[in-house]
This record gives sequence, structure tokens and C-alpha cells, in this order.
Amino acid sequence: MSRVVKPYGDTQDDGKVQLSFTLPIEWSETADEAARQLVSRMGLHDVQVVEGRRIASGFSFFVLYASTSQSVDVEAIKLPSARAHAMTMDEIDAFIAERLGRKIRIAGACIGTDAHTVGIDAILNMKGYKGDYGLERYHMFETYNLGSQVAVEELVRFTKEHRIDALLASQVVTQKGSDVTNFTALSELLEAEGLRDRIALICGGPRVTNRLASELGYDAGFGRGTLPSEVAAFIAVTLAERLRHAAARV
Amino acid sequence: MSRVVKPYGDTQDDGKVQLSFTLPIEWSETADEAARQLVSRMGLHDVQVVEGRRIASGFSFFVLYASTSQSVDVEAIKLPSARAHAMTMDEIDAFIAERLGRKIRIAGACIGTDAHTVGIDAILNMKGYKGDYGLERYHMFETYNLGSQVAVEELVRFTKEHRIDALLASQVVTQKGSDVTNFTALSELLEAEGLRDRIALICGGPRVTNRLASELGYDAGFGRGTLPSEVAAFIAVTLAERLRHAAARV
Amino acid sequence: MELRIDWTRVERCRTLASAIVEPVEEFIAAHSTVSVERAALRLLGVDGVTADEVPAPNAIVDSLSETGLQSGVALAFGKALAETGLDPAALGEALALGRYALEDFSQTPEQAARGALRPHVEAALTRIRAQREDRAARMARLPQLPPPLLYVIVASGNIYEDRTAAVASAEAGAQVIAVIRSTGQSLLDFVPFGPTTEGFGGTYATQANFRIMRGALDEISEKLGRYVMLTNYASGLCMPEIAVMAALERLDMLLNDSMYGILFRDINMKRTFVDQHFSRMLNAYSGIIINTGEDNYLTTADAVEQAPAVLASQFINEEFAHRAGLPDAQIGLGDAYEINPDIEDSFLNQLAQAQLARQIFPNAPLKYMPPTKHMTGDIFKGHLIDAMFNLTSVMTGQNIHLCGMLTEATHTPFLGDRALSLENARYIMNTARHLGEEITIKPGGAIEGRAAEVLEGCEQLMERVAAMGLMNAIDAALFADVSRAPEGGRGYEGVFARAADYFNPFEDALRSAVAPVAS
Amino acid sequence: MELRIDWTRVERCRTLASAIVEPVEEFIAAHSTVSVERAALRLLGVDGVTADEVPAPNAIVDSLSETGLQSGVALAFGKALAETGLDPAALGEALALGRYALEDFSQTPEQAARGALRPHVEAALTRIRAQREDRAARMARLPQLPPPLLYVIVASGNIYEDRTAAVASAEAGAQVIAVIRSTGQSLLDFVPFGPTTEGFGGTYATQANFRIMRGALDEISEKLGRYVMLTNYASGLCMPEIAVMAALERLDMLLNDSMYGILFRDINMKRTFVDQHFSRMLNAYSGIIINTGEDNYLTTADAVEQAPAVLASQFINEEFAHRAGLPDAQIGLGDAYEINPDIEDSFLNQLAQAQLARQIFPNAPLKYMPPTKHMTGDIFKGHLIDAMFNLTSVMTGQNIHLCGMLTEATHTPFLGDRALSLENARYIMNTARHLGEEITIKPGGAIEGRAAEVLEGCEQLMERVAAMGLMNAIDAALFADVSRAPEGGRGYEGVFARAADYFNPFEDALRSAVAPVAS
Ligand code: B12
Ligand code: B12
Ligand SMILES: Cc1ncc(COP(=O)(O)O)c(C=O)c1O
Ligand SMILES: Cc1ncc(COP(=O)(O)O)c(C=O)c1O
Repeated sequence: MSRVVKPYGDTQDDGKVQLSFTLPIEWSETADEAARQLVSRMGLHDVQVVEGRRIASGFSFFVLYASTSQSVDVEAIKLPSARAHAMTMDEIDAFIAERLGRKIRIAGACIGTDAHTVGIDAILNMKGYKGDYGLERYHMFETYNLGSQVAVEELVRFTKEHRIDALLASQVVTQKGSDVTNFTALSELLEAEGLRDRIALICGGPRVTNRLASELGYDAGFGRGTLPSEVAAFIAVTLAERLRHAAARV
Repeated sequence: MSRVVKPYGDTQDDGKVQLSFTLPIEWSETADEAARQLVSRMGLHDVQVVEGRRIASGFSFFVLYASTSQSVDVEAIKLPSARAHAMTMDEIDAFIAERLGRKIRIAGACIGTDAHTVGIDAILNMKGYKGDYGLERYHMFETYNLGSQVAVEELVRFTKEHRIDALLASQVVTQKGSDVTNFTALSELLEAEGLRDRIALICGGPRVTNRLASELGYDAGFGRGTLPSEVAAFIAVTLAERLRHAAARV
Repeated sequence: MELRIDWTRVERCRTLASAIVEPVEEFIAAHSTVSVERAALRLLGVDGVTADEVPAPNAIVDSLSETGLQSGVALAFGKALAETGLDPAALGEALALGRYALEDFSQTPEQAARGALRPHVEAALTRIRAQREDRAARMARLPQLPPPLLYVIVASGNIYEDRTAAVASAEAGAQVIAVIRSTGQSLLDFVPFGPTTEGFGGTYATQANFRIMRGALDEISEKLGRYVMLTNYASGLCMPEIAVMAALERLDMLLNDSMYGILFRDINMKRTFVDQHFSRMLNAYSGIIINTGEDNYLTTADAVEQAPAVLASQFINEEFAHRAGLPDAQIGLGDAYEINPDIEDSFLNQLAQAQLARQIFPNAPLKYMPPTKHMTGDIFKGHLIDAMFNLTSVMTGQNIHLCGMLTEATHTPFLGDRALSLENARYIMNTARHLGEEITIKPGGAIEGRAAEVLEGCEQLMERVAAMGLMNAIDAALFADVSRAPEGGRGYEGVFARAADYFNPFEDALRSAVAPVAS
Repeated sequence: MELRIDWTRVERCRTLASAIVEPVEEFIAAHSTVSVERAALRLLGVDGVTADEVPAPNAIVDSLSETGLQSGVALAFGKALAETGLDPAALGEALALGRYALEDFSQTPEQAARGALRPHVEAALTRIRAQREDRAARMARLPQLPPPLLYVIVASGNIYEDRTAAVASAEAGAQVIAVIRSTGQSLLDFVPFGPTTEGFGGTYATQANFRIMRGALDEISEKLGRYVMLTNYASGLCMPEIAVMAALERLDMLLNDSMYGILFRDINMKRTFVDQHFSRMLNAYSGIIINTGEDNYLTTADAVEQAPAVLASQFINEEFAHRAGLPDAQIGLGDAYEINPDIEDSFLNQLAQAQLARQIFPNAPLKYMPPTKHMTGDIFKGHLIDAMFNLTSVMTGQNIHLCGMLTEATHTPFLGDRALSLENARYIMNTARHLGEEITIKPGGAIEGRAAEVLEGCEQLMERVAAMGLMNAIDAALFADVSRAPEGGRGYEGVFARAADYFNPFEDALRSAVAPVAS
């Protein structure tokens, strides 16, 4: 089954999209036309430059509306969701008790020079996020919150020393790809230390998607609006699966 | 010489563009991914879905930022500008007196069922627009403002009867291409009546561009922000050119 | 944030409004129009179109001789009813298809006609009352969100897309849905028939379209647990007929201005005055809130200069409405946020104007129109201008709030635009919900000064209008800088003097049901 | 729109602030830090880096023995000056390159050292005074736009792109440009050297970058006919050094908070207290307006709950600033618009808080920070929240207005974002320019009630802080819910007790030039 959709302006399949951008050119009618051509080259048609104006010497700002001929088949999107296992805190605790029979050891940190701890705190702290309790509140988690600006080396050392089962890394600053750089450094170092397979490795932050996470070799990635219980469920299920596989191999 | 430019976010050539649109699907992580894929298919990369949310059952709204790999050569844009002949009212009057030696007869109207007269009035009425006097104020124009909702047939009849030299048609409503339909009907009827070559045929409206006008077989098209004197200069120069050509042919 | 107002001026304006309207009312009482007559037929149940797509009410009214028309179509139609024994719908069809002609029955006595009509007139009024009661019951059961009522337009040209848009808007918080008409419809001297999917800049107002929309909104109202209102446009050449359709299909509001068609569509003034009166009587009886169109003064002319004219028009619209039996609670007087946003302290002037209307018309559900004229393709700036409009509305307690669209200068709203617009209104009105109550206006300051200036200007204008008479004043371009001659404009041929035996059973019934209101 | 305020409470808070700060000042007087010492070297003209990229001031201070350090680096450096006859820059280079070692000159008499230093100290102060006078002259010649000063950030990571962005912003109406630092710089115990093109979420604060930016802004200031200010961040491990660089390169403002580093960067409190004092003395002398960081309380914790803590912090920052000789006109106290925008009447609470600060600190150039925490990827809604922030600012007469960005949740501002943001501020502030003057706040209403509540909460908090002492209070997490131990955090190793012969010629000179202000 397929379900092909296009943007909807005021009529099914009209493909209407709004765009805005700045061009490093002085404003003129020609600048409007440059903006129009640029958007045409993106494969959009019926391009209307509804606003074009000078915002500084040598810079013009544009607002455009246009129709895209692109569409996307929603049914064809295979998105391994990290948020798939909906369980309550009590269910997760019970699940871990039953399947693993011991507490899970979790460490979380905001890595690199990033000091945005609100996100990782939202996941870890008792208080939690949007009424959903944080991991510290779970009976079956032992949780270490290492805080902000934690160097990757330090985090790996901690993981080894405290026999961490699940490692949570946060990155909020994304400028010049610093998030990807730090995430990559962490997973490579874990690999090099031979720790990677032993742990559930999870990343998060407002620009993180589960797709990005798997590209970077993480077990899961959580983006904006994540609730702690979604992360908790993922950790529980993932580690239980591993145990089952390991048991099967024996 | 060429000058190739790309959108400018915060760094030369980063190609950053903002987009927003609605998809006719219920919101979910998959919907975010659908939005991302759609924009990727427009040839944009580093696509970030910064906002995705349900706005009604079966509809989601998205805001995205992405980088385009497209660029445009500003120097290569050949845009025949209708606004090229900058002259003041007095200069235009003098120019007409000298080159044509008689008054130019102008008719203007908002055609079809369109009742948006503010634009054409801005061009024609004494008072003008943004401190630039309207065509009625020129000594060398004799101006007829036929007002709103003027049928194409009626306008052509008027043109014939009053031996109009320059015809100004306005269209503001553009939904379902009604502007193009009406403009086309006008130029075709003029053609059929054998009047087309005798007059300067000009269209205008907020969505009109000179490019569109030439595609539709008009001598010029004027868009948002047009000043009356720009139109006046175009009429004067165009009719003077014709006279010169006609003289040359004799 | 009360303004101190010179109430003697306000009283003087009301006296002037009465003086201005009185002579027009005399003219109205002595005349009828083809649209009033067609409306009577529609109320009786005549509908459908001829083979040439002419609506049956038009075909029938047009088939009358001039003297026949002057007695009112009801009389001729009543005679045919009496003779044929058909019900009105069937008779209408037969007449439209040319199977009968009204003149065939000209000899039938008037009494027979009246008798034949009576049950159908009763039935029509009963249907309207039933809709009114149905609305009241639904509104009680499905209460609305805190005021103002957020109002959005749908205008795709296609009634089915409009339906999708309307339902989505209701879910996103809209309390009133307006289906904007296609360009040109107000100049048609008939009402199109059936569901329509092709319009330009709007969707045709047809009874079928009304029904489709009402059905969809009733359904979503139940789902949301709050009644979502529906509105459309009456003003134009068919005000009375659209008022009939709206009554029958349970629209909740209707754009109905006593002078809009004259000034902004060049419709003949006599035609408009007669039409607005009959349509408003119907609106009154249907429990429909009218919306007047003062905002239109500001889309072409300067909003600061025109403010006195807007207020004068509100007084005049109020007076016409009262005379047609509309109580204050059904008079949605218009105003708009149209002052150039780049003028220093323009927000203060907007506040002054909105608060002035609020205090002068304390019981009218004021309808506040968004910025349009100064909106440009800069959707970001546009969204901000809309925000200040939203703030003014909540501060001054407006009732019907037409949400501005960030894309106003670009296209009739997209589905996503409406969602953003509703979010804008909700955010601003919530974050500043009680601001108006928590502040007072500096006595004698700039805001009060502006309000006083507007009221004074209004009084002066109305003195002039009263002195020369409304029709001459319009001729003299005293409103909106537009001059219209009393016999000029579209649709004058459809106005006629009533004969002595003129008969319109609905007018009679409505007149006794909806008594004129003392201003 | 004056609030009625319980002034006895305000006085009590000021008394408490003095009591809170007094013991800390005693600690400060008895200590110095490596950064204060490096600042002294920089003032003398030491700059550049070693072969391993270590800044010369670091290399030199680090080369001192513990006792050498306790006497102040100036003494040792002065001795070397006296002996070598080099000028300070050349000496610094020679020391950094290891050609000399300070201990080589330990036998030189103190008097010789003082004598050798004197002309260079004078020269440094003269240079700073010259910059201050230059600023005054430019500002007189190139007057600024009506208040508030619109302030935007540039943060591309690349100083040359930042320069482009800064010039464009100035043209678009910005009056103050802040170059945001790269993540992590505040934790570096040195200041990077030279122009930089790679930063994350910001651009490194280096003296070369300061100079590049100042040059570009001076140029555009001339073109625009209005002086465009430049600012950067001091708070962190190098407050004193950055204060030196800012003084020399004529920055006009500097982020400088007495507790920011402690609470939000886990920098040791003793280090911070000593550093802020010296850096603020320099700021005072340079005519630089400091900006405090109360907004940071609100980015992690709830803005309604934290309002009393913000006010308390403002009192404490004011007191520390006064003690360092800063007059009110140079104390840019911070506040922010961070209440959850979806709370009913949140705008009223914001007004209350902003107006309270305005009246309590009438002569301070208040710095108002935009919404950040509740900004999301919905740039349309974000633009509206910024608009209400802009409105609050103009209504309550804030002075330094950091413009909010619609893309706050997404990326450091694009060039186009800044243009939209400035347009937002200009539009709102112009359309409602005198609103604040034209209204009064309802006595005893919700707005006044909220203001009173905040003041009362502040007083209570300050009573507790005074009772336990500031250091213990921070330990007990009384500020921003963060607990920091007096000996914990970064940079504690750089704090040392002054020996009896401690000598810092700049401190001495500044102390006599900028007298503590009575609160
Ligand atoms: C609060 C804040 C700050 C505070 C941080 C306080 C603190 N202790 O965290 C302060 C004021 C200190 C600050 C400073 C800076 N900030 Co800041 N800050 C923000 C702000 C306003 C909100 C971030 C936030 O708290 N969000 C709320 C949380 C709950 O959301 P979240 O982080 O997305 O987390 C959720 C999910 O993503 C997920 N999640 C997050 N991490 C993880 C990890 C795991 C494992 C999992 C499973 C899930 C998960 O779960 C959370 C709950 O759902 C944003 C703008 C904004 N509105 O987003 C800018 C922002 C993030 N900051 C920014 C910048 C640049 C800075 C500075 C670098 C500026 C400067 N040069 O001075 C500094 C330096 C800080 C540093 N060294 O990193 C930029 C980043 C730009 C970019 N994309 O690169 C932003 C976007 C602002 C901007 N537009 O410029 N900032
Ligand atoms: C004012 C206005 C009205 C007034 C018109 C009054 C009048 N006498 O003109 C009223 C209230 C009556 C009105 C009604 C309607 N309007 Co209207 N209206 C506008 C509004 C707010 C401003 C238009 C305007 O006056 N612009 C100012 C002038 C000076 O600008 P301009 O037209 O672009 O003209 C300049 C240039 O384009 C050029 N120019 C224009 N024409 C010509 C011709 C020539 C020859 C030349 C050389 C130059 C030239 O020169 C001018 C000066 O620079 C716009 C929204 C907006 N902010 O743009 C909507 C808008 C144009 N209206 C719209 C609609 C849909 C309608 C209605 C159909 C709604 C309805 N269903 O009821 C009705 C029907 C009217 C009809 N039959 O056409 C839509 C059109 C959507 C679309 N793109 O198709 C808009 C965009 C609003 C919206 N978003 O829905 N409207
Ligand atoms: C009172 C009133 N009636 C009707 C209309 C719509 O009329 P038309 O269909 O002629 O555009 C308007 C438009 O604004 C109006 O204000
Ligand atoms: C007072 C103060 N200083 C400095 C900074 C910046 O410090 P950092 O570079 O550590 O982010 C801020 C940030 O908001 C601040 O408020």
C-alpha cells in the first residue's frame, strides 16, 4: 500500500511551499529574478517572489511561495522508532526486574564543551519532564549524571570504572557540526576501548533524530520533546534483548 | 563576467534556506521524516525539521531549515526591465511633446470581475502613489480610468472608439490563474480586432512581472511598488520608438 | 480602561442618525425590488433552475408584467397555487419549465391567493423558527470559548476544499467560519444554484454550499463540544435572497451593510436600501447576527482620516438595523485595524478608536477586522501587525474577531496560514487577557484626545449628511470619497414602486414579529 | 505607568546587599588571582604567545614561584624591567621565549622595580583614558537612535563573517553588537591569541578579534552617522584580562556578573569574586557599561518562581559594582522575558517585573534579555513572543534591549534573522512608543500585586543570604537552585593570599581614580 502526499496549500496536491532566504546581492528587480530562478532550480514551479528587499548593503531578503512537484510516499518510510515501546515507570521497573533481575547502571552527560544540561537533566533528574518522571526516580536504574562540558575521554573512563550499562550523551550546540564530531569521537573511543558492544549507547538533543543516531553507530537517538519514560523503555527493552541473544548464543 | 551567488545564512555560500508547509497527514515522527525527505528531494541537504506539529486532524505543519546546492549567476540574468527609463514628469511631458508632438491617449481598467482598483488608481489618479503623481496629472496624457470589473469586450470596444494609444490592464486576484486568463483574453481579442500592433499594451498587479508580461504578449508588466512615472516613461519611450520605426519603414 | 466620552455628542449623533434614516425608510416602505420578490418565492419553497440555468425565482419574477410585479409576486403566485393545487416547490418548477405561466391565473380573486399562501407562509416561518431554536439549543449544549469569537475565512473556490479547511480551522480554534464569495458574485442579479467547485478568490454562495458547510460544522461542533458558527455575505444584488437561504440553512451571521453595495460595488442606492431592509427583517427573525462593513472605508482611504466616517456609518447602520427590528445583540458593527503601522503611536490611535466603539455601542457584538491594506509579502512583519491587532481586540473587548493572515497580501489563506493566525490570536489574547482591566487611560492624554477628535468629526459629518439627506450625501461623496448618483449604479432597473394592492405576506408577518427597536 | 512600591522594603534590600557583600569584599582585599596578575602584565603591554601557543602573560605568571606570585607579578616584572632596560612588550616576549627568567632578577630592590614600572603604568592608564575620551567624542558627534539601544549578537565562529554580520546589523538598525564567545572559552584559563575563524556557537574573544570588530564598527558608525557600540563577555576564568582587552580596544559594554561564573559555569566562587572586583574597577575607569547576567537564572529555572532571586541578584550586583567604583550609569542590570508565554496574563507579570526593576534602579541602564527558553522551532510563534517582549521593553523604559530572534531554538542568528528581529523591535516600539506614558496601572490590581510579591520574596531571600553569608548561601543552593562549594569549582588553584609586600600598581592607581560609590 502506498500513500503519496504533497504539501497542501488550499487544495489537495497543490504542493504549496513557503520559503525565505537572504542573497548576498543588492536589491533590484534582478535580485527578485535571481531569487525566483534559484527556487525554480530546486524544481519548484509557479514561483512567486512576494517580498524582496534590501536589508543591508549587499544583502537582500526574500519571501517566496511556490509549488513543488515532489511528493513523498508516507507508507514507504521505514523509520525505526526509538520511541516505540510505550510503558509506564512501574511497568518498566517490573520489566527490568523480571528480565534482567538486577539494576541497570546508567551514566549521562553533556559532552564536549557543551554546557546545555537542561535537556539531559530533563531525562535524568527525579523531577523529569512534562510530568514524566526522570530516570533517577526508577527503582531499577542506578543513575549518574556527570553534568556539563564532560570530555569524551573522561566519560569513557567513567563508563569503564563504573561498569555502565547504558550511556547517554547530549549535544545541543550543533554549529559547524560540533555535535556530530563529539558524538563520533565518543563512539569511536568506546569502540577502541572495546566497550561499545557491552553498552546501550544513546544520544540526544534537539537536532538529534533516530536516523542520525544509527548513522553514527548509536543504538538510538532522541530529539526534541523526548520524555524520560521513552528513553527508559528503550534502555530496558534493548538490554533485555541483548541478554536474550547472549543467552541464545550460549 | 559572472557572479554566482547562493543563499547566505551566516557564512558565505552556506546556502541556508527556510521553508514551511503543511502536509495532509497526521503528525508523528514519521511525518517529520516525510517532511525531511520531501525537502531532500528538492535537492536540499542538511535538512532540519525544526518544527513539526499537528494543526488539525490529518494535517501537520512543518518549519525546516536546509542548505541548497543550487546557485544562480546574477550577471547572466537578462531581465528586460520595464522600469529602465527614469524620467521626471516634466521630462516625460517634454519628451512626448518633442518626439510625438501630440497627446497620448491612455485607457486603464481593472478587468474581468476584479474590483481591486487601488493599484490602477495609484497609477492613473492625479494624486498618484508614494509622492509620485499619477498619469492624469501629465499634460501630454489624455487619460480614461474605466474603473473596476470591466469586461474585456467592453475595454476593447472603448479602445477602438477612443483611438487609445496605450492600454493599461490591472489584475489583483490571481487565484486559479484568473489573472492570466483575463490578460490572455484581452490580448487575444485585441489581436483578433487588429488593434494589437497599434497600441502599447501594458499589464500590472502585485503578482505581475515583466517576464510574465512578455510571455503573455504584452509590451510590459509592472508589479508591486510600481510608481506612475515609471509607467509613464515606458509609454512615452515605447511609442516614440514605434514612431521612429514606422518612419524608418516609410 | 474606560475613556471619558462626551455623551451629549453621542446622543446628538443618534438623533442625527434617526433624522438621516427616516426619509430613506419612507422610500423603502413605498418600494420593492426584484430580489425582495424572489426572496418571497424562495421562502415559499421555490428553488431550482430552468433548462438555461436560470434560477426558478428569477424566471418567475422576470415573467411578470410590470403591473403584475408592482402588486408583488406573492399575489400572482398565490393565485396559481390556489388554481393548480400544487405545492409551491412543484408550482415553481412547473412555472420555471414553462408548463404554466402566472398570467394564466390573473383572474383568480385575491382572497383565494391569500388563503392558498397562508399555510406555506406559516410553514416557512416555522422552519426558520425551528432553525433558530435549534441554534439556541446547540449553543447552550456546546458552549463557546472565551470571547472574542475567533473568525476565519475559507475561500478556495471549491466548496469541498472549503469544507476541509473549515473543519481544520474549527479544530484549530476557530469559532466562526466565513465562506468568502467568488469575485463578481455580488454583481450577479441571481443566486447560483447547487454545489460549486470553481470560484475566483472565493466560493459561490449557493444554498447547497451553505448546507454542505453547515453539515460539516455541525458534525465538528459535536466532536469539539463547542458550537462553530457559519457566516456568509448578503450585501450585493441579492441581499434578500441570501438572507432567506441563510435563515433556512441556519447560518449564524451574515455580512449585511446598509451602504456597502452602494459605495463599494456601485449598486444602486435605492435598490440597496430596500433590499437591506427586507433582508434585515429576515435576519432579525432568524436570530442571525449581521456584520456591517465599515472596514471597507479603510481599505481604500486613509484610516486616520476616515475614522469619523466609520463611526458615522456605525450610527447609520445601527439605526437602519433598529428600524428593521434587529436588537443590539444582533448588530455586529464593523471596525478595522487599518492605520499605517509605521506611524509612531499608531497603536494608541487604534486603541482609541476600538475603545470608543466599545463604549458607544456597549451591547452590540462589535466585529473587528484585521489589518489588510498595509500587509505586504513580508509575512513576518505581517504576523506582528496581526499581533498588535489581536492585542487591541482583547484590550477593548471586541466580540467578533476576524483573524488576520500573515499572507494577506499574497493569497486567500492556506490551511497552514489559518492555523498560524489562530495561534497568534490565542497566544496574544491569553498572555494579555486582563490587561484592559488592569490599566486606566490617562485622562486628557493622547488616547482620549484621539477618541474625542473622532467623535467630534463624526458629529460634524453627520450634521452635513442630515442637512442634505443621505442620498444626496452619498452623491456628494461624503462617504469613502466615492460619489454615487441616486439613480445610478447596478440594479436600479430592479427597483419598483409598490402598487396599492402590493402584497408580501412575509413582510407583513415579519413586521409584526420583529418590532422596530427604539435607538 | 508608575507602580506604587513599598520603599522601606527597597531600602532594607539595599542594606542587606551591603551586609552581604561586605565580608566578601574583605576576602577580595586580601587575595589575588592568576588572572588579575596576567591582567597587570597585559596592561603593561605584554602580549603574544610562546612557541607552544601559550599566551605570554600565562607563561610569565606560571613561571613564578608561589611566594613570587604572592607578592604580585608586577614586582618581579618590574625588577626585570629595571635590570634589562627593555620595554614591557619586548621583555614579555623575551620572558615568554625563555630568554630570561624572572627569578634571575629577584635580588633587585623593590624601589627600582616600582620606578621602572611607573611610566608604563601611566602610559597604560593614559591609553585607556584616551579611548574613553575618544568614545565620548564619537558619541557626541554620532548620536544614537531613540532608546532603547537595540542590541544583537553575532556568533558565526568566524570573526570575518561576524564582521560582515555586524556591519549589516548596524545598517539594519542595531546600536550594540555583541560577539558571542565560542562554547568553552569561559572555562579556559587563558585568552586565545590572534584573529580566529573557528568557534562553536560563537567566536573566540581575542584582542585581535576585538580590534577587527571595533574597526569595522567605527567605519560603519561614520557612514551611518550614529555610533555603534561593541560588547563582549568578561565573566569566566579570565574576567580581568578581558576587561583589559576591552579597555584597550574601546569596547563599550562588557558582560560582567559577580556570580554568573560561579552558578552557571562552576567556576570557583573565590576566584570569581576577586576577578570580578578587579575587572569592574577597570570597567569603571574605561567608561565601559557592565551587563549583569540575571537572565541566566531564568533559562534553567521557572521565571515566575525565580523573579525574587533575579531582583536579589540585581541588588547584589549593584552593591559589588558600587564597591568597585562603578556609578549607576555604568551598571547594566540584567532581566529577561522568560515567563512561559502560554500562561494566562503572563504579559502582565512580565510588565510588573520590568517596571519594578525600572523604578528600583532608576539610573541604571537596564539590560533586558529576550525570550529564549520557551522559544521553539515554530519561528512564527517565536516572532510574536519577541514582539510582546519588545512591547514590554518600550512600555517600561528599558535601556539596553537584546533583540530576540525568531530562530532562537534553531541556530545562532542568520543575517536575515537579525534583520527581521530588528524590524520587529522597531515596528513594535514605534507603534506603541508612548503607550507607557498614556496609561496608569490600576492601584492594587494584579500588576501591582505581582510586583509587591516579587519585592517581598526578594527581601526574604536576602535576609536568609545575609544571615548565612553569601558563600554559604551559594553552597546552600539559594541562587538558581545550584549548589557550589566555597572551595569547589574550576580555577580555585589560581586564587592566592596576598603577601604583605603584594604589589599591583594598577589596582592602586584605579582605587584612587575610581572611588567606591555609596549605594
Ligand atoms: C537554556 C539555554 C542556554 C543556557 C543553558 C543552561 C543549562 N544549564 O543548560 C545558557 C544561558 C547557559 C546557554 C548558553 C549558551 N548557549 Co544556549 N540555549 C539555551 C536555550 C534557550 C534552551 C535550551 C534548553 O534548555 N532547552 C530545553 C530542553 C528541555 O530541550 P532539549 O535540550 O532539546 O532537550 C530535550 C531533547 O532534545 C532531549 N534530549 C536532550 N539531550 C538529550 C540526551 C539524551 C541522551 C536523550 C535521550 C535525550 C536528550 O530530551 C530533552 C527533553 O525532551 C536554547 C534555545 C532554545 N530555545 O532551544 C539556546 C541554544 C541551544 N544555545 C545556543 C548557544 C549558541 C549558546 C552559547 C554557545 C552562546 C554563547 N556563545 O554564549 C552559550 C554557551 C553554552 C555552552 N558552553 O554550551 C544555541 C545553539 C545553536 C546551535 N544550534 O548550535 C541555541 C539554540 C540558541 C541560539 N539560537 O543561538 N544557553
Ligand atoms: C484593498 C483590498 C480590497 C478592497 C478593494 C477596494 C478597491 N477599490 O480596490 C475590497 C475590500 C473591496 C476587496 C475585496 C476583495 N478582495 Co481584496 N484586497 C485588498 C488588499 C487589502 C489591498 C490591495 C491594494 O489595494 N493594494 C495596494 C495597491 C496600491 O497595490 P497593487 O494593487 O499591488 O498596485 C500596485 C502595483 O501592483 C501596480 N499595479 C497594479 N495594477 C496595475 C496596473 C497597471 C497597468 C500598472 C502599470 C501597474 C499596476 O501599481 C500599484 C502601485 O504600485 C489586498 C491584500 C493586500 N494587502 O495586498 C486584498 C486581496 C488583493 N483581495 C483579495 C480577495 C480574494 C478579495 C475578494 C475576492 C474577497 C472576497 N471573496 O470577498 C474581494 C472581492 C473583490 C473583487 N471583486 O475583486 C485577495 C486576492 C488573492 C489572490 N491572490 O487571488 C487579497 C490578496 C487578499 C487575500 N489574501 O485574500 N479587497
Ligand atoms: C458588508 C459586506 N458585504 C459583502 C462583502 C463582500 O462583497 P463582495 O462579494 O462584493 O466582495 C463585504 C466585503 O468585504 C462586506 O464588507
Ligand atoms: C554575565 C554573563 N557573562 C558571560 C556569559 C557567557 O559566558 P559563556 O561564554 O560561559 O557562555 C553570559 C552568558 O549569557 C553572561 O550572562
